Amino acid sequence: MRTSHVKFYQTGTFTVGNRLLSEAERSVQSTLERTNALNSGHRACQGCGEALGARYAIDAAMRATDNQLIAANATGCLEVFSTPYPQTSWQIPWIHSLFGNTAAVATGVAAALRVKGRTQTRVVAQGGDGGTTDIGFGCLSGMFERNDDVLYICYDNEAYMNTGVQRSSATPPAARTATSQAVGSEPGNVFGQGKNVPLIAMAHEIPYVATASVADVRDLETKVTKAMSMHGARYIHILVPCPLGWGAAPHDTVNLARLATESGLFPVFEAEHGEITDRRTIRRKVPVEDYLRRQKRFAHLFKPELRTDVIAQLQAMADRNIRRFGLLDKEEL
Amino acid sequence: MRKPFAVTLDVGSSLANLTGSWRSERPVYVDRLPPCNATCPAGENIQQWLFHAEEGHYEAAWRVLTRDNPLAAIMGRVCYHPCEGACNRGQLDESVGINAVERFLGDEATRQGWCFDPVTTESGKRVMVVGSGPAGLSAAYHLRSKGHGVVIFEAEPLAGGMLRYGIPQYRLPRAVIDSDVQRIIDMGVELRLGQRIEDIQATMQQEGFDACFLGVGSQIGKRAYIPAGDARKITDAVGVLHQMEGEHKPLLGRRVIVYGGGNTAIDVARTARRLGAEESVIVYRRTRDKMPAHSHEVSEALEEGVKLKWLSTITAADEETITVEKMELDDDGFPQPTGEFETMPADSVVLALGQDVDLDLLNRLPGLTIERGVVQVDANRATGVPGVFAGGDMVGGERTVTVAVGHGKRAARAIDAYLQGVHHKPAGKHELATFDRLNTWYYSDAPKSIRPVLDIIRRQSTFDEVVGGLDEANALYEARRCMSCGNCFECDTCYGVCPDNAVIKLGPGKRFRFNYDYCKGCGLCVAECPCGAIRIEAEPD
Amino acid sequence: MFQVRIHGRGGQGVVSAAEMLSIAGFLEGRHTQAFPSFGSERMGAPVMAFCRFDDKEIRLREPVMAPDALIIQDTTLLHQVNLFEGVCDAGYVLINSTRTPSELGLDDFFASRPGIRVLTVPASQLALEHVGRPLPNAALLGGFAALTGIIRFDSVAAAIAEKFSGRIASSNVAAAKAAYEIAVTATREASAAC
Amino acid sequence: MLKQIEGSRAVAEAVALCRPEVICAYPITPQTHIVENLGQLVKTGELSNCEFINVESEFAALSVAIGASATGARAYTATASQGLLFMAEAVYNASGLGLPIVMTIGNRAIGAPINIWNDQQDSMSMRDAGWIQLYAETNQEAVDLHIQAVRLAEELSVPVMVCVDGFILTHAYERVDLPSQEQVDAFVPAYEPRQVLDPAEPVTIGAMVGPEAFTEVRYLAHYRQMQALWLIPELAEEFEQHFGRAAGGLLRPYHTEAAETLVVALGSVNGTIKDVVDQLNDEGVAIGCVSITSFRPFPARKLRETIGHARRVVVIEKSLAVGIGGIVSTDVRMALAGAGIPVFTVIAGLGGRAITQASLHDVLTKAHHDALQRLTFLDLRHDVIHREIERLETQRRSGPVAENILRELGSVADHIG
Repeated sequence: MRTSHVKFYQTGTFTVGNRLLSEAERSVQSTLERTNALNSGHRACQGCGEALGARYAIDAAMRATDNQLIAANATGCLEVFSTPYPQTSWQIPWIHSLFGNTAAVATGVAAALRVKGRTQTRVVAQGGDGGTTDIGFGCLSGMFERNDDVLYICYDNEAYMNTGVQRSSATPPAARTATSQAVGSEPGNVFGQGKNVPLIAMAHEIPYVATASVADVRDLETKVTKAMSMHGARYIHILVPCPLGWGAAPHDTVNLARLATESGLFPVFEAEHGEITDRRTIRRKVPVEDYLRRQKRFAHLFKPELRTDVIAQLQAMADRNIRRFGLLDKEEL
Repeated sequence: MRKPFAVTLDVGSSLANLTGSWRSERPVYVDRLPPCNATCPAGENIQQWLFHAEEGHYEAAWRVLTRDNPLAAIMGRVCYHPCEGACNRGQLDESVGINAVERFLGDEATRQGWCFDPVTTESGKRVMVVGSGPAGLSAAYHLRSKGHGVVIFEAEPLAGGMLRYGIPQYRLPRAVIDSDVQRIIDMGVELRLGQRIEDIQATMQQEGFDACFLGVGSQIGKRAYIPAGDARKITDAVGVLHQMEGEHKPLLGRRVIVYGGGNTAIDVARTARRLGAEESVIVYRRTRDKMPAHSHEVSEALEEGVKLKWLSTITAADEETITVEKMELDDDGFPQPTGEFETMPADSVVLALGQDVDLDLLNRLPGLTIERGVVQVDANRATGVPGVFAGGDMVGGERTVTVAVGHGKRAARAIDAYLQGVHHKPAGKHELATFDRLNTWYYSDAPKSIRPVLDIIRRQSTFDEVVGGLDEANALYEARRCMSCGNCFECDTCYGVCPDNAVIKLGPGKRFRFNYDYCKGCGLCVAECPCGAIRIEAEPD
Repeated sequence: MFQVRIHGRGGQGVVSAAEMLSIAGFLEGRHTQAFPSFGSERMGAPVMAFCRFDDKEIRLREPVMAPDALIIQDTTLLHQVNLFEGVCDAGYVLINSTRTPSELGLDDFFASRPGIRVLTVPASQLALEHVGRPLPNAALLGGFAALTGIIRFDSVAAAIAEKFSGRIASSNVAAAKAAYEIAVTATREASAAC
Repeated sequence: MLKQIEGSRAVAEAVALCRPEVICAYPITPQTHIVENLGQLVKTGELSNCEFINVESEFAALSVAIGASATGARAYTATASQGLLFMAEAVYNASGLGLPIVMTIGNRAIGAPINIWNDQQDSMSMRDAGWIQLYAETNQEAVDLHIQAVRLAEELSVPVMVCVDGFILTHAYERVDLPSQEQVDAFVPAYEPRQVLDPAEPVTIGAMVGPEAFTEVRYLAHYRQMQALWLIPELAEEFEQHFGRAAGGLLRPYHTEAAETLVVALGSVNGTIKDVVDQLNDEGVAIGCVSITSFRPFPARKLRETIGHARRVVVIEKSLAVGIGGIVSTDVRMALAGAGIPVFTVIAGLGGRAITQASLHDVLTKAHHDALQRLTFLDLRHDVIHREIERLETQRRSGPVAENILRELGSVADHIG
């Protein structure tokens, strides 16, 4: 967002930490005291964006709640890599029930806390895009509609990675997955499908909806902190690149998230009670091609022949986001 | 069965799972040489002093700076700052205004009355330094700070050498020289003004010096043969500038022709304007972009009304005119005569064709080698004579104040080793922190601050300093534009982006350590490190 | 055991009638059991409900196959559903109608089953008068008490008061009372005629 | 306190007396009246300190209960039929996590064809889900079983289903003795969870367990249920001392001692069976019956002790294992393994088909004379079946079976039986 506490502190303005800032203004992730909600020893792949996003988000939520936090977790990579018997990586009270019921489980936790008078303890539900936008969508919508006191965080890596990279309703067009193969005349996932859950969440007119990515930890933390300062149903959708599923280098995870936002393919914005209140403008606009080229799931757009037509379609999606969410300052348009 | 078996687990237990075994490559913290440091002729640790300045710790910054160069206020005015040319930030937006921050620190030292650390242990050794120019001052400072007794012999009545007698006041106010010199004197360095050394060895023996540093400036202007009707009107630039320091200012007339394309030519041309010349024309045989003078000085001169006539050589000088021949550049960029001539009005012609060092004092020093007008020294600035070292203009290479300071420092280190009976070996250098190693996303867009410039009327009529200094806020801003290329500035990005919490933060000033028990070797820290201070390397077998 | 089956249409309070009947029996210290033959019937569809009375625990869960009494809330059902199926020979049939059984064309049936005592009461009309809505169920229970004598009117009134509240309760009790009076008179006349 | 109330209301009041802290409601016939009543009790404040949550599906209903239970709240929900199947995944999950949730099942058939009337196919489908299953014979027992279920669930950390026949019990007005709040409070102590989501003592609940420990986890689930085999009678005894009436227990025998023929059944049909047993006894037929209250855990030993002397056993069950026959019968046969006693299966009351005394009398008489087939569908209309089978054999496009049969039979309310 445009909250820039570091205007004159150019030395690493966008870094995780900034020694020139006062302690209070530093990111949670830069502090020695950060809680490492998702601790070392988890079994996520090298360079896992979801592991990163989850620690960013939960650490921030823990700081915002003075560690009085309970998490419900959907089935998925995050659950599997963090809690294989006999070890868990979580440092907070955490429950995994099923793939599609996480929002409801969180509702139950919140209800129990309320009835028990433990109102200082707050609830976060978290799941991947499959558990959120597909199988868990009914429970999610119910939780939104009742305005239950839950922050739901979706870690979106744009496919079912846990089961071996199958297409979800968050998979972008043209992307290759195991169930949207890069074969035929229109290789990869089809155009004209997919579900924009942040916008659907907004249609519930819940108090807070935001998108974020692992490329901007300060923005992410600001949003989680803001969400935890509110009550009622809240939703944060975080883009977390997956080296395995995207066919990208493990060290490119943060960079890919950055390119997704800087190209306009993944708009970063905030909304309250159904209305967009802010958006994170693009700093250094890049063509979608820069983003696509680094991922094997889009390799068929470049080899054996360059599919300028498909790339243009994806660019048009990015351009539409830029117009729709106002991602570029006026003079840059 | 306190908790349900297997289904319910105690928190944080995954610490028992050492995922470091997954790794085939490992990240390693490194320090790379930032291009500013790499190019500084004085060997300043620029990035380090900017680091302190970024936090507003100006005295700490100044102390780091003066560890290598005692003349901060002078450098901040006359250094041609090759560091800025090399600065990686120049590839992002504009280079960091290092020189401006240096000047701010130098001036701040004077304003705040900061002194160099007093010498605590006297070595008992004595070193004579010949010349109080930048090389001599630098050598004296470094030798004194190592506890040696130092005496500077200066032929002129005032200290500073070419700083004073070669650089116009509007670029370097004399008070600045005085205070930087005084700070060195205050360390216990003895300065003997007006003492020209005739016989080095004799002096050393007489006064019991254990070693000697020669730092004599190039104070003799090179002459070119120009058929002249009236030889009086042809002077040389060094002479003009030297004369400016005396009581009798040079009389150059209304129309002054300066012949040459170096910085000295510019200095004289601008001095001439200030002395009242209506026309001050630089005649140069090649084109403007081929001039050795620094571009910004040429620009400043043009702003002040100095005119440039390039692709021209002076072939004759008469009482009121000169004759120039038009030149053209050949394929190799060398000027060739065309046979076309024209005349220009001229009251005087100042030759600025380079300078030589007066090497007379070396005549009686056996073992010293002089080739093409310069003293031959080794890497430690040692001459062939045991205990005699030399630096600055005398030893060749680029003749700038900063180079001279660097010579003085290096020679002082070698002399110190010599006095201890050992041979000085310079430390090895880190690999260069090139631009491609940076992740510049993390630096916000911040254009360079502009130093205030004196208004044009006063620049044409007075010798007031043309370029002003930055105020504190601007200096801070400028320091903070530094990207800390190649060296960790504790931005916490590696600590943040590690999906495995395998970076251990050691606390302020202590940087970080990898926890190889958990590091899976994904390389995210390497890719995201803004300043290129992490390297990925193959896991050892 | 005394078994009652009530026929009507969805929205006419058939189930409530059975429930009130069971409450009335309960208030007299008897074991009673009321339950609907429930479906997903909407307003207007034919429905029925059952009620059993006994002096010991009622364990039987089958629908009332052989009712001792039938309550027919809506005469339009007469030609659609086999209402009289299983009704006992000495049973009672109470019909919500302003017309007589003869006028309803039931003479042949009752002639073939001379043991059955049949009575019509204008329950909907009474409800309209007293309650303001043509809901015949409470009124019919008043008639039922008079016709069968198996339960006291006071118990019926108390059951109505338990099921409803305020003016709805009192007006329904009044409708039931009116039906009760009509039935008492008719029953007395019928007895006298014998 | 004696009341003449609807079964659903009685269950709701009993549940309320147990002081649930989170109630999740999603409507499905015939469970609706239970949650409607509970909603009312919460809204009026008669049931205080309770969160009543209207959820968007049965799957969510049990999921919310899971979250609440794991956070230390006493959680309750109710469902039936399709709803139970829709929450099936969560049913297994709740028991796998060891969460002592109590859930009422208003037993109802499962479609297709869609059918809202009573049978027990729904709860039978979840018999292996790790929940304790208790079947109520009357509304009084439904009340009493709910009170016992809360104790049972929380002592063992196992969820419990209380199965109540839809309509037949849920919609029946009967006399029910409802205990006082003081009595229930004395019997059901405050919930002391075995594990709880609490930042003061964080735990990870719901880990992924691989082959190295999964068998042990499953064994322990079995072990806990087997513990219920002694805890259920113990609670029933304590309940009787406390409330002055017998309720619950593993099973309930009726005229079994001298019986040659023994009838086994679950739920409300036992009332009708007892009436028929009385009739047959009066006719000189040596017959008795057993009502199984605890179907899971299955009281195999207790059952064998009770019916092991019979010449034959007839299981009357309201569910069908398509392709083999009875579900309860299979378990009864296992309990009687090696005893050489023939077990007859009578599938009855499917989709609300009335189980009449007359039909039972007929089928039990036949059974007593060993004239019954091992698998019998009570009151099966052979004429209808034969016509449909014929249609199936002669026409490729024979059309939907259910609709074909309905067309022949006319509307449901035309028939009383």
